[in-house]
Amino acid sequence: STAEKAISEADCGTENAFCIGVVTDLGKVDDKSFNQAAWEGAQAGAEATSGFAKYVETTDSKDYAKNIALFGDKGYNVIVTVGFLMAEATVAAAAQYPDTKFIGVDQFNGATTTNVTGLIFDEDRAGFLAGYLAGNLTKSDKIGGVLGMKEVPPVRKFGEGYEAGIAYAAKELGKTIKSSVIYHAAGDTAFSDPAWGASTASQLLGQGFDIIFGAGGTTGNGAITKTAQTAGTFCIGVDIDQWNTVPEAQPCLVTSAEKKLVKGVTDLIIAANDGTIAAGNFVGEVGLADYHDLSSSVPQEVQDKVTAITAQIVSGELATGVKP
Amino acid sequence: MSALINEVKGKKQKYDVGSWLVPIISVLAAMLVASLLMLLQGLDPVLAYNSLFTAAFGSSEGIAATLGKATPLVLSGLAVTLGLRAGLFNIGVQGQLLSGALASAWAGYALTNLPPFIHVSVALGFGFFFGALVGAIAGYLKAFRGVHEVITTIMLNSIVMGIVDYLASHPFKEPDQALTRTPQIIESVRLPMFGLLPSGFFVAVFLACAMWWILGYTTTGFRFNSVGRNRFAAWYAGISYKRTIFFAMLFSGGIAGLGGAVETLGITYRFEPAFNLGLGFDGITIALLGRVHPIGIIPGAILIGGMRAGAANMQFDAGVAPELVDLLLAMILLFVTAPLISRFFKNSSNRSLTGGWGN
Amino acid sequence: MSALLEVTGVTKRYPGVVANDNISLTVNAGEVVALLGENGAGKSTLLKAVFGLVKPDSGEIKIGGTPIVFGDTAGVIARGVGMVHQHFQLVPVMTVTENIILGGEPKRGLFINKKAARDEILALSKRYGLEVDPDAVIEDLPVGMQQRVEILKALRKDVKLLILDEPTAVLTPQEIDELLEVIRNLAKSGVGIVLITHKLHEVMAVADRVVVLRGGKLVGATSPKETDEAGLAQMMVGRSVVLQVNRTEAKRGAVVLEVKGLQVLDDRKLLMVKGVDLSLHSGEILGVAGVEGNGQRELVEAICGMRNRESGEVLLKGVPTKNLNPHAVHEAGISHVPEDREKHGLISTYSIADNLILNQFDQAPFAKGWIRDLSAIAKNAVETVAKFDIRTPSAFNTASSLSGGNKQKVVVARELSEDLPVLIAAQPTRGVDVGSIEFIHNQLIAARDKGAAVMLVSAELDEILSLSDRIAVMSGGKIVAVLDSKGADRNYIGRLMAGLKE
Amino acid sequence: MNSLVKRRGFYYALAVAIPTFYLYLQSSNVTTSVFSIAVTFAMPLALAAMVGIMCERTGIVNIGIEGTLLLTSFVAFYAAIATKSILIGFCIAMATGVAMSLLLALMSVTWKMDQIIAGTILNILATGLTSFFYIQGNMLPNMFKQKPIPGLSNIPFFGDVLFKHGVLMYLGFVVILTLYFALFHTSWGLRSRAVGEHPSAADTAGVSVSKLRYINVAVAGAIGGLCGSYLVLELVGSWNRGFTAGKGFTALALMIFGRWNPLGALAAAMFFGLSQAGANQLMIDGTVNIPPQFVGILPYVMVIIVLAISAGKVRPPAAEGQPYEKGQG
Ligand SMILES: Nc1ncnc2c1ncn2[C@@H]1O[C@H](COP(=O)(O)OP(=O)(O)OP(=O)(O)O)[C@@H](O)[C@H]1O
Ligand SMILES: Nc1ncnc2c1ncn2[C@@H]1O[C@H](COP(=O)(O)OP(=O)(O)OP(=O)(O)O)[C@@H](O)[C@H]1O
Ligand SMILES: [Mg+2]
Ligand SMILES: [Mg+2]
Repeated sequence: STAEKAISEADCGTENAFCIGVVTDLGKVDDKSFNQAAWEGAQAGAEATSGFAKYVETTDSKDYAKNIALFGDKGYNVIVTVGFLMAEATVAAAAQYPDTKFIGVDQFNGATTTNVTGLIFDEDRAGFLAGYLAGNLTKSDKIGGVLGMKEVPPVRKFGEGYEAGIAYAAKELGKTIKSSVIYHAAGDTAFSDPAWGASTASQLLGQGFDIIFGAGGTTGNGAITKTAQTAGTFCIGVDIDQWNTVPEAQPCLVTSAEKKLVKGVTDLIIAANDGTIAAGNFVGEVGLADYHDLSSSVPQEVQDKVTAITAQIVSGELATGVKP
Repeated sequence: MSALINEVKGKKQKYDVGSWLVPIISVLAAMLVASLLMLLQGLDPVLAYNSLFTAAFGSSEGIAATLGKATPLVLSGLAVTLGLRAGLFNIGVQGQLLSGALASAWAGYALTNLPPFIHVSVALGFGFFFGALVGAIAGYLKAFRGVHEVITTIMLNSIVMGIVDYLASHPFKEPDQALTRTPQIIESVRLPMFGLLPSGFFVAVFLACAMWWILGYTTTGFRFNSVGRNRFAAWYAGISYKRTIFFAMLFSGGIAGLGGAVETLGITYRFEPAFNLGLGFDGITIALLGRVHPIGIIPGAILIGGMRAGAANMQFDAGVAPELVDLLLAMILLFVTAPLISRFFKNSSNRSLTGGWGN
Repeated sequence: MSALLEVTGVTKRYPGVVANDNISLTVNAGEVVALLGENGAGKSTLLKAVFGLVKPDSGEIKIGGTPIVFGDTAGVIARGVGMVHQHFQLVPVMTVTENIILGGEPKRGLFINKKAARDEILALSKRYGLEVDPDAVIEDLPVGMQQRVEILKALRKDVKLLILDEPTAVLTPQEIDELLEVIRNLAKSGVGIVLITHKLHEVMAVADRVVVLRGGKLVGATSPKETDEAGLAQMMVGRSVVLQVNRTEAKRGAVVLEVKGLQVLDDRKLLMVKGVDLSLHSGEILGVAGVEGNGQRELVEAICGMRNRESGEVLLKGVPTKNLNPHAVHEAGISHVPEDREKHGLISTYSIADNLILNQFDQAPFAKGWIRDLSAIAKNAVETVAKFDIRTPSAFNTASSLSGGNKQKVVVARELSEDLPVLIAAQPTRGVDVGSIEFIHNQLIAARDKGAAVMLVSAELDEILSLSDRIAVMSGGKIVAVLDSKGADRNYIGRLMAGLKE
Repeated sequence: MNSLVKRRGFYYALAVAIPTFYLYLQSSNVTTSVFSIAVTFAMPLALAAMVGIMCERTGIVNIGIEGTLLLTSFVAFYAAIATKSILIGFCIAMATGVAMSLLLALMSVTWKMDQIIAGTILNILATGLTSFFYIQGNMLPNMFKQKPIPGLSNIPFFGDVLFKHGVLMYLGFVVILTLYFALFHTSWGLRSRAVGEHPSAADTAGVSVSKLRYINVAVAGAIGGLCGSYLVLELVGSWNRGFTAGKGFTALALMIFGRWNPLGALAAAMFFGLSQAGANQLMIDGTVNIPPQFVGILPYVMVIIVLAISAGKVRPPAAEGQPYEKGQG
């Protein structure tokens, strides 16, 4: 792993060192998704605090505690654990390492422990905005989504928010828009089956759907990559701004339904360094990513409407109607 | 005469040096090749191996973790082995294990009024039963409908995955919890640790010994072996091919299901789909590494368990990606089975361990 | 002009055996050379080397004056060598045509010219008077027919040298006569022929020269003019062999096994046994003679519980045997030496010891309840191996390490060890050498003398004639005659077998 | 025609064609779309099954198909990026497939190893190598684009379903049809099948068993390379760890389901593809509200039911899995 050279690894656990450890979920730090974002956030945090950052990748979900302990035993100051599956292991570890601050990405922290901060996001809001944009952009009035497994809460919230946003736009525009969200059936490949994502996107495109939202690891990436090959379509990425992480999708990638993970992690690390980090939950920002090169394809009035709605959604003024 | 008999019987237990040395040399050779890969990436192999093996075997916690990992591997290896002995290639261990894991988790949280000992037995029994059920479907279709077990077990893996996901995310889901998982099993049904050793490991080793004894010394074992080697002659000798196939698949599934149960009751304490991935396919590797011998599986499982347990430490200390373990595994299997090393030892047979799809 | 085939100083070692030890041999155009020797003497090895299938350790093999290259079977075939192998080299799921053209397919463009191939087979079959159906699938054919296909395969390219490794083992007397005729004609037209057979009268009938191998060494050469069958046998074995079976008069007892109106279907669901009535007495050997494929196999399998009965019944000591599985039939008191020893008789990766108790593995003394008694199994093995003269370094070697003759001894030993009232032996000496045949024959007679009712099914008419007390001739799925063996006429039975009345 | 009526496949085809035609009359657009997507679901599975058929017809069991697909798709991706040419990427992927196959042949033909182990080694090796050397953040220079075949693509229904794909898909069809004809109508096919059924029969007829096995396994590897390339260079356009998601194992089942016959396996794969596309369609239309898991397991359940009813006693090539020892038998 790359290390920030401001201080050396050997200093971790000593007075003047500030060390950050990242424990990934089953994925890898280069997964173009939240593991990667968390690691980027940790690196940025290390930079800002002149600290040192390091990661360990989990290969078996039974190893969460062990992997966290690798950092805890070395006296790391902050440990970032990634993914909702690690929530319990994080809380348990927090009790064991009271001097370490834990940041649980995507983990709702219901515990009273004082050294855990859950970094959570309202995915439904991001999904809502994506749906709203899509509703305003569609020409065929058919909008689709190719998602991972519905049983995974963020995926469901993205999907339902997306549909709510489409419905909202449709009502506003006074027309009917068909929206179809397809979830990967099940199984161990739900988030790693790009071929399924691509074919399923094709199926939607073939039936006149002109905007595809891909949300579900590389399965979703397969869908937006496929969409990029059909002229006159848009696709929407997920989690982080996928403009750079899935460059293949650039021809259609109008935006991404973003959870500002990198920023959230960075901010929390800085707060931990300052001693201002609060236990409990920290709701990270959500929103739509930049339009990048497709900005010109989004009419100014639509951009304005999206900006307006974003303000309402983020402030909570407009509810998505999706149950948590 | 009796001296002759004793000599012959003794011969069975005597192993030639090759059978010990070949695996050891294979592991070393594989590590050597992997070192080159690490050097290529500018990493330090000595540090990596040191950290890998210290983590896996260097402390009592490490050994406990290793054995914990080895436990389901032994059981899934045994499941594959039993199938292969009867001429069946059970690729469905993954599905059987999952269904056993879910069933035992359910028994572990939903049945709350049982005395602890009975509760543990019932939960293990549920695991066995539901694994066996999945195995038995494949066994029935093979024995009585002639449908190839490789097809059915592959299909059943996906089917079980779907059903288990559904159950864990709807009827059996932990209330007020967004995740796809069951509630935790109650305290009293958890498998205890003997010091640092997980009791599940003893279950696995006991089962391995039991299978070794049954296959080698009982008429039931003789039936399984006979059907696996020549089912026509077995039938001629009065062994029901269909029944044997059916029961072999059933027990194979049951053992796999038990693997899931032991994992649930001893390690994870609940069912969560992502917890058990990959164990089924590792079972195939381990069965082959152990030369389709119930006892041979144990060292193989410990080795793989250890490497998996130490992989994160290796990454932490030496920056080596944990995937290196897969590469090591592939090369060990290659060196053990290819006549690259074994040809230097007499007696090391190159016998076929599996019958392809043929039986 | 050099000889057609020149083998000089060929040596081939296998682990622990010298299969061929410095063997030299020539075969000239137009002559028939018979190669004799016991099982394992090295005959097949030598000729496989000639065909490019086995690589000799030293020595040279020349065909038409030029040395052959090991592994280049295609080249050897191209030089006009045809070989009929000891074990069928036919692909069971393919047709006769496909099997014959394999390796030299007529083509039209990229594809096989199936019509040309078919026509070629028909022409070939006509030319040698060996009738076959070009479209039949091999596995549906009786073995005699399969052997015909093998022979046609070898004759397809205009052969100069024809190698025949035990071609007559599965043929009827008539078919053998036809084949011997083909051999004579080929020799007349200048083809050189090497013939391996265990049947000495065939050697006497066609060979110009005889070469004998023993233990891998060439131990002698002679010609039918200079010696007789007994002389040949002695050269092979190195001692004198009793070719004629010694048997006393049968002490025929009560009827033990009765077959009534039995009808049986074959694998293709055709009626193969068309109503057979038979009775078998204790203390006699009933020989069932017949051309293979006339229902004998199905008859035996139906009696022994290996095949469903369409109608009719089988009574053992007056009790119907209804439970149709081989083991139950065995329990009821019928022991059976199955025709296909590799498929049904043995588990070849098991030890000889386990094979010797295969059908009693769960009974005392070999199992105590659920647990197998390995000592009892070992004791039985050591004793039986000694008693039945099974040639092996250890009773705990795998059965696959045995020669065919010794494998057969294992099966026979197992079936005879229980002294059951009925013994059904199907083709018990097929492909077995003279020494082992002698032994197995004596065992059958010993069983009879102990009071067993023995049914011997064999395609070998001489075997039937020399062992049986009564002879049932089977043809077209029916027993066409039951004769007393005393004074039975070989030719008459041959005609009955061929389906000719009188 | 007469022989057609006797063929079982003819009735299967009818059983699909009649309801399809009915559906087509109901909603031509959706029916066409479902079928053309079914083809994209089916092709990788069918090609992967061809890899199996090529090997097993000559008697080599190959359970390393998954590994072959994984590694070849990986190589196709990075080679195309490195050389900036998808064509070169495709060629290198085929070469990689051949190389993997040669390893399989070395292990199973020359070293006479247990073939299931040999295949397992390929699988683990590919998993390890690809995830160890994976580097993210690369992008293909371009992809094999959809190229409707002039004329043919205008045929109603069939034009959309079969003739509006990319070149690798067309190549896939060519490979499958060629393999079918080659296997049953050429001398190569006759010899290959003979080697798979009874190697010593082939050997004694002058056919070199090892050579043919090496050749066929190598060609199978090339087909694996085509399949991997199709997945990455035509269908998806990006690569990630675990990219092939178990297709190589499903293909094994389809190969057996299709009775080791290229057209049979293609039909089996189509059946599978249709179930998946159909399952998607149910979700697109939102007409039914059954849990996605149950929709998802539908194809697998169907395969089992069909096989259980038709009681498919399948017979694999007889010599499969057994190393051949020259001069024995
Ligand atoms: N593939 C082999 N591997 C090892 N040893 C072999 C092999 N084939 C033959 N042998 C040895 O070579 C000797 C000669 O065998 P061969 O098959 O030539 O005998 P044969 O004379 O043809 O006997 P038969 O009458 O049984 O056909 C045998 O005794 C055996 O020990
Ligand atoms: N692979 C092998 N390894 C060692 N010995 C072998 C091998 N194959 C055959 N033999 C030996 O070769 C001898 C005869 O071999 P062969 O294959 O000709 O047997 P067979 O023809 O079935 O026997 P028979 O001619 O008696 O029916 C036997 O002694 C056997 O042990
Ligand atoms: Mg022989
Ligand atoms: Mg021979």
